Amino acid sequence: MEEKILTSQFEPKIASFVCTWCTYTGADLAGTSRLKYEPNVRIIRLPCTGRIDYNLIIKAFENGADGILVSGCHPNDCHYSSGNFYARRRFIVFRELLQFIGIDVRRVQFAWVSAAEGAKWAKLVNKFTSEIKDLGQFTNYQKIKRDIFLEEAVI
Amino acid sequence: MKNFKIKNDYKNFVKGLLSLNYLVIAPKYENGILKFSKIKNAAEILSPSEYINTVSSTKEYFFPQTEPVIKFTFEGKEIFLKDVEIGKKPKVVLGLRPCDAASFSILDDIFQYEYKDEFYFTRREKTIIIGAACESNDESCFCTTTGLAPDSSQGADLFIEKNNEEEYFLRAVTEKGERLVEQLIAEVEELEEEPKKNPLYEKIEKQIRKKIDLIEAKKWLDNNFENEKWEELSSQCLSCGSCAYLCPTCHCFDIVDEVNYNSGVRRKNWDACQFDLFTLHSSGHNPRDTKAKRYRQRVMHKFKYYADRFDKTLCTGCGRCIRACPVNIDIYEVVKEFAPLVEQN
Amino acid sequence: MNSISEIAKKLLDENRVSAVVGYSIGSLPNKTKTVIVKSSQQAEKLIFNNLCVNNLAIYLTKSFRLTTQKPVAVVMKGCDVKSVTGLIQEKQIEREQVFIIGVKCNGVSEDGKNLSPKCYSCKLQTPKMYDILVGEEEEKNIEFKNPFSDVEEFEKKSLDERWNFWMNELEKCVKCYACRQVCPLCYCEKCIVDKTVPRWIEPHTSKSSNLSWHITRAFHLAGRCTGCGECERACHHNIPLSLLNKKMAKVVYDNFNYQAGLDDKAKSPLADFKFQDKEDFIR
Amino acid sequence: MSRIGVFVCYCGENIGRTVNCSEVTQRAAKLRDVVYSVDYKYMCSDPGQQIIKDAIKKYNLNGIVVASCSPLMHEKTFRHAVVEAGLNPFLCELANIREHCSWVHDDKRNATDKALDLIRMMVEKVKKNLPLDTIKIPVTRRALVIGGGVAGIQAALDIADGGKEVVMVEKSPSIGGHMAQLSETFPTLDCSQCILTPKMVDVNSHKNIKLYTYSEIENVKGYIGNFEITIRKKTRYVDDSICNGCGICIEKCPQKKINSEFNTNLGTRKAIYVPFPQAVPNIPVIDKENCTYFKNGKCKVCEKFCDRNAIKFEQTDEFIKENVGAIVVATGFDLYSIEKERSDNYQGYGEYGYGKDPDIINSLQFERLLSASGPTLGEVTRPSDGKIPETVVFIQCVGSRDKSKGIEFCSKICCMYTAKHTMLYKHKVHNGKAFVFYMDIRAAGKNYDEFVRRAIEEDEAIYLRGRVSRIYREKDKLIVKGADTLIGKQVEIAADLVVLATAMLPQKDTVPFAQKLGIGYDKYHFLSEAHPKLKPIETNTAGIFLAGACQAPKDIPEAVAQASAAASKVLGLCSNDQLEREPYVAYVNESSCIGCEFCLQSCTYSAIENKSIVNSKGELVKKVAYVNKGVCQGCGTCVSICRSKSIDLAGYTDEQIYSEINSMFV
Amino acid sequence: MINIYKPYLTRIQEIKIETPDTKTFKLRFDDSEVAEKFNFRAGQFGEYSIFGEGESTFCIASSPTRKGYIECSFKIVGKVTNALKKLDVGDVVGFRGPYGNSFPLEEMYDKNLIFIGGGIGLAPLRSLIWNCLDLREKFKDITILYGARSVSFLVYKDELDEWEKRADIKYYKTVDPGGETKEWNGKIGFVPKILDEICPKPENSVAITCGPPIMIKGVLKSLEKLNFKPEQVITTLENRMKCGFGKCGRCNIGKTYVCIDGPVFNAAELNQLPMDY
Repeated sequence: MEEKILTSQFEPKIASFVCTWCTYTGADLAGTSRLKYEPNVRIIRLPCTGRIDYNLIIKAFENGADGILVSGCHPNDCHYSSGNFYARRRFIVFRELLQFIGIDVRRVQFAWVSAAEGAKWAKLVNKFTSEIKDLGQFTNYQKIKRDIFLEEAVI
Repeated sequence: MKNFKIKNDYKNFVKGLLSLNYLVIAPKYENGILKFSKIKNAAEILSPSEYINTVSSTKEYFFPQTEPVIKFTFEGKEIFLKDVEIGKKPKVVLGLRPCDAASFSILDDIFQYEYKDEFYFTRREKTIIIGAACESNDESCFCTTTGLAPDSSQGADLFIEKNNEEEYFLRAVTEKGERLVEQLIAEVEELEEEPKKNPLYEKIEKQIRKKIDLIEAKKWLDNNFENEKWEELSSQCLSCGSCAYLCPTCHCFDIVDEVNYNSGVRRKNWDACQFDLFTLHSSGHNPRDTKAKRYRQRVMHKFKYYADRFDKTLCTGCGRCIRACPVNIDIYEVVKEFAPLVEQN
Repeated sequence: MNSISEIAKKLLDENRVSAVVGYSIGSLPNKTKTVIVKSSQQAEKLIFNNLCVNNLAIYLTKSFRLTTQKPVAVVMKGCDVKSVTGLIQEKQIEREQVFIIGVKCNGVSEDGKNLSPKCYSCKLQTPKMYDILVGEEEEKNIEFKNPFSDVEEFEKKSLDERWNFWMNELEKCVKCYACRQVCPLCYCEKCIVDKTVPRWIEPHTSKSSNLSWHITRAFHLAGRCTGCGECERACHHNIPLSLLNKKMAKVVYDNFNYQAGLDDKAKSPLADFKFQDKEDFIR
Repeated sequence: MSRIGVFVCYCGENIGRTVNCSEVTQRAAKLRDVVYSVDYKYMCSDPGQQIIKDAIKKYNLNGIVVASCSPLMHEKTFRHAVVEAGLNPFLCELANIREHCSWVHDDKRNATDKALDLIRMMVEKVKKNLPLDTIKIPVTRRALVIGGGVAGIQAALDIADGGKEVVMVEKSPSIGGHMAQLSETFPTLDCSQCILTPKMVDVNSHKNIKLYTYSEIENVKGYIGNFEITIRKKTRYVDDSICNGCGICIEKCPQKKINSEFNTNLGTRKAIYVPFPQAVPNIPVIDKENCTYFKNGKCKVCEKFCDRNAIKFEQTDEFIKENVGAIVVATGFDLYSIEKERSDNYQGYGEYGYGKDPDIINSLQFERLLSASGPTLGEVTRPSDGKIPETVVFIQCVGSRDKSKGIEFCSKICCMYTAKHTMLYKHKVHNGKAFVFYMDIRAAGKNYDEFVRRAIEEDEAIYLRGRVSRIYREKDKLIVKGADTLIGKQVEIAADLVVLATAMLPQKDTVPFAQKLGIGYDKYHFLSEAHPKLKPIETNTAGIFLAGACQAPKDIPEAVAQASAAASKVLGLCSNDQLEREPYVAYVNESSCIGCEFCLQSCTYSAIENKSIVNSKGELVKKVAYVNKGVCQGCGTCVSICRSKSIDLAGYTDEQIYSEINSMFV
Repeated sequence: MINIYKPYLTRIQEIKIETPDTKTFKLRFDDSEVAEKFNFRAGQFGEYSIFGEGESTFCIASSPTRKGYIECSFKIVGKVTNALKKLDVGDVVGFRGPYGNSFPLEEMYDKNLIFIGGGIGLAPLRSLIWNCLDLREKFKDITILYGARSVSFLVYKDELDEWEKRADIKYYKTVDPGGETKEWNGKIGFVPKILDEICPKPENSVAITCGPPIMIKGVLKSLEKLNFKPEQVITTLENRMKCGFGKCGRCNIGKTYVCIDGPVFNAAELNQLPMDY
């Protein structure tokens, strides 16, 4: 496996947190429509974008994610009427914090994908995957994490 | 033991030290604070006259804030343990003040009591401690109370002092220290006679807060487990734990597991008795449920319990906890509450 | 002479408060000591001077949380009162539970020499809310500095510069959590870092887990931090925590036109939303 | 440790074509805590399900991962199967390797690896799943209908006819609402009162309907199936249990010149009055503001003449508690008031002179002028001098679709009723000329466009496409200046009467009312449905339904249809003793909750309340959040907002998500 | 380097569900050499761990006379015990130990022994009881009094039956008032009260007690009334521990470390300790 990473093109690891009512269903639609997209995304299904706290994203980065895709219902379409509004606010603040700390916020993409937008989902995944490919591996974060298990301070 | 004069200046001596295969740790300004850090070249070194003391103590080089004690991996249904390797490279810790150097002679006792903690001792054995006498002090210092002085070499392998001609010389305190100096013969020369004491040290000793009678303090503590004072003394404490984290002798820790999907590590992490979770049972019962009890534990541990078991005070008077306390709880003042000053001639 | 101690004496004698939290002479030349005075005999300890940096609002939360019906009196500068406002807003105390001895303040100092950074641009030299006000002296003008100038300056740095800066700073953190303990708004009984199931933030110190903690701290204080600077003061490794806090305050102000600690009826910005919140970053 | 079974489905070729299922199965078997792993062609088939059931028993499994299609497709199927094998259904999770994997990827290697990743994540998640029980909520099988307009009446009657009790609350002295004020209705021109009155009477006499008129909702507590309503019965000063509606009090009341609200201030009433002759209930009300006794302390003429002693000057507001399981909100609309000075967000129409000139009226006033029971008994006359108007100008979209005035929506019914007005006017004033200024004619509906064509073609209404810029008086006439955009010219019409088709807005005070109920509203304060397409009747608070124009502008048939729909929802709800809900609800860790109330503030459903924790001595220790399981919908917003993670969401706990993240990239 | 933090790997051989919140594991060492060499004394404890979850402290509940395995009983309260509860036969448990002092077995030879246990507190006593029963001839009368808050909270039910049947033991069982079932044939009442009823003689006797703090308090009082000298009363304490060998600094009561100076104390030693810890 490791050799493969070295020789072939960099394949980013992308974690995705989506709401079950819109984006998950939209991604299902992409499937039923047999739209093809990049295989780099791993989806975690949640009831609502309102459930997505910042620490899920930190944890995903700690676990080696190169990019994170958060998606839910369009404004006013939220199954729970306002969960996505809370999420939107949370991300306004959180993105600024990441940026301030020196994390490229292009690695964290927020999107609205409705249950009808299977095509949008496929396009989004492809575009985001290629963007992360351009940005390259998130070595900054992976380096600081790796300290723990491999490079124990030998002192 | 022998004494050695440093031939050229202090920086040259450090240069010599760096040329040996040691990791050299010494006070250094890093990201705005003075801290014991790895020295890469002699230019970075501060001479003993250039600082009072570091923010944090040197204990982290023997008893790190976090330290893996065992690693494990999961393979299918099996678990494999893997030992942690430490102390591969010998170290020299340079420029410790007497209050820091002395901490090791204190900590050695607990880390080998009944069960020997090899994580501490491997590092201890692989490390040479070079102390440096104090050339200045501040309002927090109170080492004399704990039986130390600006020029006491307790706990060090080698000790740097100034003679009365303002020249630095090395005092070999242990054989381990002496052996190191022997490797540095280009930088030092052996002194025939005992150097004359520099009056500076006596002057500093007098500037330091007056000595408290710790024997009396212990007597009071022996009889005052229950006392309203504990409540009063601790009432403004914020349980922030800064005192314990900076203390050269505080040694409490927690053992915590961390895991990835297929591997993990068991760690020793520093802990502090001022935290309310420190003694919390999972049943919800907490034997030290109030700040008064926790603060009592802190003072008792330092000035009584440790003395009961090892006949030593678990405090070196470095004053770090006093400097760091955000609400100015001053352990010197606390002890003074129940013990008199030692009459001085 | 000292009116704070007279007021304290009176309050305690009249049995109106259970304790008076204030400042007294410290054991070091540039420090004052915080004291909790419970009897009028001790009240004369109380002082106020330009070394009274501490934000005593902390003594209204955590282990100091009031269990008695009787209020506690606290000596407070205008900036400290903001924390009380926050605590009322977040239902941690009721206004009646605290008797605010407001002091007029001409700026305080951490080292006896320089004005504390939090004092520049102070608009609350006289507290907005108090039960009694002391300090007759006239307000001196404190030099005004853009409170966000350092944030703005920092934002000009490149991504890598910022990252490296924080990695260097956060590497120093020993996870003593003093920053949390001294924060009047970190009043949770069990902090998220002490929760073990699951453990979102690893307890050891490493760049990544320190980063995780400091992101958490900053984020949890976003829209709540009143800028008292106690966290940074308590950090013995001088990690510039205020820079993070100020950045959060700026984001909240720029985007939601909200400032913490001014209105005890307001909804906290992150527990709220507006339909027209910006979404230019959303695809 | 957990004993997880992994069941990999080929879905015929659907999965098997791109995912190497047998490889996935073998690799899954080696995952931590997986004790059994098997593949099958169609896992959802009976034999497939049987494999799962057998394995649960044989390997004593306590967690199931089915790698197959989307959980939205077959989660229920597999959970049902798991139950049959004696396992809690919530210990079964689906790894979506079809929609999210085999169907969207071409490369077999990648798809196979991804499938295994998805399975691993689900294995880790299911290990942290807890057995959950569906939530059962008892149902009070009664309903509350708020508002006694046509929508409320229809909903109440349908529910009552369905055999369930209804409490109806109407804030004015009579039910009937706006429909009772109308003359004739489009597109059939049948008499509004003739079709409404029988229904009003039905409401009053129905054994299953308890009617509170002149009453308002004071407070709403509880949740679906279990609402406790406090009704404020406002003081009528007439004992409705004694009064027989003889009307002698009204006849004798000396206060005569009070503007009649029912007649839109075009007629008068007494200080003791019923709003209109057909009012239900036919019980008068004393208007305290205008009553001589209340003003001067002397009079009580009505009391003297009432032989049943029904007048009670000492009466006060009464509070009544009612328990219901469902609520239908049918509070209706109000007309956008067009005066210049306003306190709300909208701009007035000062340029049209409404309120300054008595001959500029709104459409509801025109309805009253047309109505046979109106102030003019059906004769169309000018309010200023009683002259029959020979030229009437109707202006549409006054307020509606006008961004500059703050209202962007179309009020929907104005096109139709304006056409109706021109017809009715023509029928009464044969030589009259009706001009209509319009923006577009929106007449979608059964027989609607035909109706408008009839107004234009048969009744000769003159439609001018354009806006009116100004109206001013010149002696006897109102000069209406406007544009005819179709011919591209300014037009000027000297009119006797101007009728403004003003926008529809929700009732005033809808916001505090909605907050009482905990339901949403939009920026115009129309009440919000739970989903614009799929849940147009429901609100986001379970058990509360919408009917009529309180939600958006509607005409009568629409309002009635929605009312019946709401009634059927209520009847469906009330057909069970208990409600069953998926157990995905939030729960609070009371030991670490600190009561900052952030969750409470951010809960859309008001499902979170305060709870006091007291010690053994009964002293308050602290306040914590408490989740009302009946109300919580399980969005998890509170979980993210909680800083100390003292609130968690069953089915999507922090631990479950953490495990998924931790096993995502290995 | 000898790593004192390194646990032995053991494997669960048997699981018994004792009460709704208590389980007993029988653990065998993976390494046969360790299994052979491993020795301990009754009263000692160990640190049991799940890798990835953490360590938890319980006494060794089996008798040192039964070789080749150890047993532990634990109440499900915290993170680690909640994880332990989920384990199956064959799963790995880490074990460090034995730690602490032990019951002074040799000093009990030729004496009457009175065991007084409550709830899960029977676990350390059980180790000693079986130890004594396996060396029965070395001791005089053996009396066991055991109680729990209700019948379902009695642990080691099979063994209790066995003790009841044995002729060489006086066995009394009790449950707190209200905790009895219809079939209950034991006593009803709190342990100290039953102890008063049994009225054991202090002459040439040793009383060993363990249970919830409130019970221990009552039992100590009763024994004092019955004229037991503090030296004749032995108990075992528990406190939150991490290391188990006197380093981590949290289990001390005054200057006494429960982990190395204890966990077994006689009442005379106990009286020296500051009572509220």
